[in-house]
Amino acid sequence: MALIRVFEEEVERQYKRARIGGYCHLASGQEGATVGAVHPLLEHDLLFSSYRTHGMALARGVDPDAVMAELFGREGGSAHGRGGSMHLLDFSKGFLGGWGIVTGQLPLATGAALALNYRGKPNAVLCELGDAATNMGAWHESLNLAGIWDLPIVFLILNNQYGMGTTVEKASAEPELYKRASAFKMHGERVDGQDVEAVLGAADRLLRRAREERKPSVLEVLTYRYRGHSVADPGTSYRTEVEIESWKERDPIALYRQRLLDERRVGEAQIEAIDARVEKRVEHAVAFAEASPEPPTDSLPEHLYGDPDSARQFSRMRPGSPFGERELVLDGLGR
Amino acid sequence: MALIRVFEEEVERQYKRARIGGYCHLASGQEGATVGAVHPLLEHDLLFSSYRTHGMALARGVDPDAVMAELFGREGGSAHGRGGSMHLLDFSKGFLGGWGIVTGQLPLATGAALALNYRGKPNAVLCELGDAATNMGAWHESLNLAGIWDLPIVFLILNNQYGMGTTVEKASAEPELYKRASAFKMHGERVDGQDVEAVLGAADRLLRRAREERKPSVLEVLTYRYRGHSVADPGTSYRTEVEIESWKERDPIALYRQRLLDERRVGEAQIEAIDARVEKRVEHAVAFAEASPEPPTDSLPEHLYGDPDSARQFSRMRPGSPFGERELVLDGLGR
Amino acid sequence: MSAVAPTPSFGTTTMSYREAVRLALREELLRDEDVFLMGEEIGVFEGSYKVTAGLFREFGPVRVRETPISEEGFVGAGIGAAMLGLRPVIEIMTLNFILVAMDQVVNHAAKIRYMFGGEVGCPLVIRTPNGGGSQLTAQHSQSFEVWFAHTPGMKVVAPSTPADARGLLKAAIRDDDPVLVVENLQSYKVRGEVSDDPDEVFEIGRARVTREGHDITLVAHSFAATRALRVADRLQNDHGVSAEVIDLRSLRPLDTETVVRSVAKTNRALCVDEGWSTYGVSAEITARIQRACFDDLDAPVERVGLAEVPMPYAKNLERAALVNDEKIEAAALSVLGLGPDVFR
Amino acid sequence: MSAVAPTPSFGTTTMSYREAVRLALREELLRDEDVFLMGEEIGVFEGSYKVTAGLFREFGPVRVRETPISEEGFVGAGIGAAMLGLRPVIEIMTLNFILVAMDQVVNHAAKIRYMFGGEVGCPLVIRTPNGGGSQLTAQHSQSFEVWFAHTPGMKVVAPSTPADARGLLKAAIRDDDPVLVVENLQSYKVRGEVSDDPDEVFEIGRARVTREGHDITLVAHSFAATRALRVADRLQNDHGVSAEVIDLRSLRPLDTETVVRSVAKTNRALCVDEGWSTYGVSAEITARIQRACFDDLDAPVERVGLAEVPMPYAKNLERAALVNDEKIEAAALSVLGLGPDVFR
Ligand SMILES: Cc1ncc(C[n+]2csc(CCOP(=O)(O)OP(=O)(O)O)c2C)c(N)n1
Ligand SMILES: Cc1ncc(C[n+]2csc(CCOP(=O)(O)OP(=O)(O)O)c2C)c(N)n1
Ligand SMILES: [Mg+2]
Ligand SMILES: [Mg+2]
Repeated sequence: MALIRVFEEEVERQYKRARIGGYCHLASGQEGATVGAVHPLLEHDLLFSSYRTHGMALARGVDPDAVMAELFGREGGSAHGRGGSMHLLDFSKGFLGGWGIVTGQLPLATGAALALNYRGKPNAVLCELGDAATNMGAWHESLNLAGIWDLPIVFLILNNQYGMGTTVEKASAEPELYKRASAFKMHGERVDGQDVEAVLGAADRLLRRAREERKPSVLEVLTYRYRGHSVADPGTSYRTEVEIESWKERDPIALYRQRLLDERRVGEAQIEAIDARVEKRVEHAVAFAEASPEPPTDSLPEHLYGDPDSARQFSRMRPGSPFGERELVLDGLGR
Repeated sequence: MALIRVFEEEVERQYKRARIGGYCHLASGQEGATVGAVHPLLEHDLLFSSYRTHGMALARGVDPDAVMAELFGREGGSAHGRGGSMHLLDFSKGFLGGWGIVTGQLPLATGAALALNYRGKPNAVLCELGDAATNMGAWHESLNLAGIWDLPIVFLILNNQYGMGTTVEKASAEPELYKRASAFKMHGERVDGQDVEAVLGAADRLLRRAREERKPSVLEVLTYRYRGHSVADPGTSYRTEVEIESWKERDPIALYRQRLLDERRVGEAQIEAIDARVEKRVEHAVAFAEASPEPPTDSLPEHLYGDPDSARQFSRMRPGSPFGERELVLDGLGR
Repeated sequence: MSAVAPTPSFGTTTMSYREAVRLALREELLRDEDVFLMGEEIGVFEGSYKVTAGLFREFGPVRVRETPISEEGFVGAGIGAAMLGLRPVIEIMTLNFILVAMDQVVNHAAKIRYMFGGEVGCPLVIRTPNGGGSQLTAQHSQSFEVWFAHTPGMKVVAPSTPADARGLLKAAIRDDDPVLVVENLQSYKVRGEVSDDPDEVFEIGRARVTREGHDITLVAHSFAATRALRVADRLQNDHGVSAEVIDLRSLRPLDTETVVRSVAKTNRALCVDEGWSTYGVSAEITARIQRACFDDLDAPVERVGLAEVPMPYAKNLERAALVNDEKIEAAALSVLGLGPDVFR
Repeated sequence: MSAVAPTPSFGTTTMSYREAVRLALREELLRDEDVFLMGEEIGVFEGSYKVTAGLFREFGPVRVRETPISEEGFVGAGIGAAMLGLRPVIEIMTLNFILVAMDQVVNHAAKIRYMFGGEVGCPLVIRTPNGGGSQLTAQHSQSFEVWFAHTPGMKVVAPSTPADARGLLKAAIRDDDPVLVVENLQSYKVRGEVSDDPDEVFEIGRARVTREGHDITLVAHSFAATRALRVADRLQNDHGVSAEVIDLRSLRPLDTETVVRSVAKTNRALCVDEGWSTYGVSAEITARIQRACFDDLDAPVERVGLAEVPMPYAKNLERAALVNDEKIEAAALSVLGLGPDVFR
């Protein structure tokens, strides 16, 4: 959690220095929800997320260097600088993105769970989405498929109270979002996202259920983002300072630390050591990102197609082709 | 009900004689559901339906002549021969179609209900859909909008047990479809569609609620189609004769007649009179359709755009236009 | 509704494209009670790109209706409301998101009037920004308005100037048919003169010669038309080339007549498009020019478009992918035989 | 995978296009355990157009997965499964219904590999019938495959013969990228020879000269290529015109080379498309021909397409709207200067 918090604070600084561009969605305040939900994933489990994905990636163990380099748009980034903030991915870690269309990742995650069943794998999929995403049709279709096909998937709603500036109450006819699972005869429950251990317990239980009973479920986690929807949004026009402050009083990192100290599970010194390590780690990530080269400009056409025959398939397209299309028919196709 | 039954039997005959073409979806067996639901509509209420729409149109009072002529593809048809079996419409009767994309009519009906509210009209919308349609995303989005916006609409599920050849249990994670309303904190209920008076009572109640309390709801009507999904489907590969026969034993027309006779609400003679009238009416419709002219072939470009300026807007498009596009730039644009 | 020049009794005001769109919305909301706005975050949040700023406060939640994220649902709701005679103006946050509502637009809005034999219409407007240029990457940088221009039953306009942004949006709102209005993200900051006449409405389907010239015709729409004008100046200043620039303004209907008249004079044409060229807008323009100007052309019609890849994030890659003034200039010189053959 | 002619040791079997598609599916299901089919009513019901008849019985519900009506959901599920290395072959009942899944195809399938810098791929096939001709009306008669051909990251093939239906579908299934396969409804009953070699796979991106000629080139894809062949015979028999016919077979990649070679010889070209021409496939073909064959052309490239209206129901209106042999013939004669100018 500490790493995510410090990492994202650094991201905001770097964004202001214009070393990061595009849409950039911070999740400060949501660390308890994120870490609690992601932590119980096992090695071959799979994770999908929305565009608010830095914390998700880091919690899944994606290298902070690769994440920062991606945000910097560098070749060393997790998507080699092609994806940016919204499109992180680390296949080797079972982290399957970072997706920008609201609810677009749900059908994909459903398909990944189907693939696990198809291959007889004992694993499960965790698919994160926002509260507002539950109003999209793809939510309904994905949950229905997961239900009828007995797929090992947990749909994780990070309910941070707003979809951009719209409250859950205004957007969702059933604002207790976990109850929407009942439209699919599916189990749904809600947990306090500021309490990382509560989230962890619930996620672990539902992921086990997915792995062992091959049953899908919905886990709604109540949380809050301190910053605006993206770095472009001050986040103040649709909510009050009082509201923001009241959530900060239940900051998931502070709460957890206090509990650990109260219960004497760690001492101050250990926490300081963690903070120091985290600072270092983030500094290292920035240094790595700075040192990582930009993708070569002439690599523009690379990675478009992956089939080894693609270059040959496209080789006869050239005559009469327009300016701008020629990237397509260079030999840069595929990897 | 009798009119619909006899009308559709005639439609099937005419289809076999190739006077009707395209997709043609019969609803024999569903008359109780259809008439029961549509009957309580008031004059300025609105009705939307799927492609299985002959009965819906007739129940709403659309002229059988215009319906048959539409099926024949004649200028005297309700859509002047442009729409065919799936796309009946009579704006003057508040019958807003006849739509071919599964669930496509739901957002439209939701918008019509919104328009009623916008204009301060005291009326309501009835929107029919099939059981399988509840698995589409547009179902979810429409009900959610109706819920948060307090729209006067009743979503009428004609649950005839199958979407083409797929059972409700196989397609829907929650096969008790009316329960899906709970995902929107919406009232939902289920009624026996073979009992026309039961349907009528429920529909009347929910439509009143929509008109008076501006509250949406779901009415699921259990029914059955005797024929295949469309005239092209024998309807036997995915269900048994036994099943079909068991439903026929509870034929909505026969049941209602028996009840009327048992309760001495009508006599045999009256029923015979109705049957005779219905036969005549359908004969008349066929005669009308036969006599109605084909749309003039050179009317092909008409009705594409309705704005009075359209012809002028398109007038400069002509040079270099391809063969096949020229219909667009003839003066046939609009009405 | 054919006033093209401002009525003499009215002055003009300088404003941004964004302000011009807002002005059009406000004027039409005031003019016609049947007009209402609908979209995500267009109310309290004032719009993702702040186009609707102030309108929610002025007109309230019924005339400026905030929606959940459900494009399919509320685009369809707009169509249904339009069938009953209302005039919904829907904002899709960016064109990219219209893909989830594609069925409602193409299978419903565009088909309604014809499919029902003219018995009911659909006076709907969908306005939406498109384009790339801010590192928004693959899922947020597209310009596939050509797909709607391919669809009979739709009208598609793509204004490039503040005056057009207002005049064509107003025309779209008053039009009885479904109209898609695309507003390139890069156009929002473009400034220009806009008439103070609240009834200045431009005719849909009329291209404009935005610069006269005699050596080559540059044909473009939306932000590419802004670029083309800039490049024409450069061509004049640096190469003594006199380029005529045509801003299409409308893709369906398409004003081929104006394009053809120009090419018949200049004998050379270059089509510029912020989107992908292959199967794109410029393909159609090219096909029509080659046919109508077969005997006039001194060189093949050429095209410049977006590199045919999903938009990459890295700044240098995005810059390399986008159409820019240098590419257009090089292409124009190539068409004129005055520079290297960039088409090879 | 470049075998074009059947290997000598194998014979051929005459079958319908529909049977050839089924054969390809069956062979690939047998060959590769990662291949599975998914779609509405493809199991017990055996497919709305009976393409998958028998396969459910043979391969069972896991390899032949029946879905509810939820195109967005199961197309997306196919993409997700493909990201993990499976090879889903999705049937969309007709192309028209893909509009509800458009976001999954365009914003996801087509973008995945590039957007993630090549770290993950999407070996997905979507096969679907398109086209009109059976009075199915406006919402069920479309041919907008051009939209996918406009999308970098997609491949689009459109076979017209049984051999191609099998050989290109097999290629699509074995390809590591997302491929859309369009099968015109009218093609299903076309009969032809298909090789008995289970490994006959045709290369994607290779057009075929299906008839040699020297007076004019007819360029078409899918069922229009079948029509073009028929018309070429008529042109020969009734008018002594020798028409060369090119079946594009693939729209993205597009084999411009083969088209250009032909037009350089015949000096005249007519593009035929079952879909709407404006902003359609034929616009791109025309644009490329006019550029690559600028000095070869004796007449402008012309196009024949579907009347630009939503498909009407009435038989006479539908007939008038559709491309047919007579229209193609008239257009060809017009291009040749041998008949009235049908383009006016
Ligand atoms: C289909 C679609 N519509 C609109 C958007 C623009 N958009 C991006 S994020 C967002 C709000 C999402 O809210 P929520 O699901 O609650 O997630 P959060 O941002 O709060 O994490 C919107 C409207 C989009 N990306 N995709
Ligand atoms: C989006 C979409 N997908 C598929 C189809 C093809 N289709 C037409 S009707 C139908 C079955 C619908 O079943 P149901 O909703 O139960 O209605 P019923 O036909 O039983 O009245 C299907 C799959 C379609 N028209 N639209
Ligand atoms: Mg949220
Ligand atoms: Mg049904």
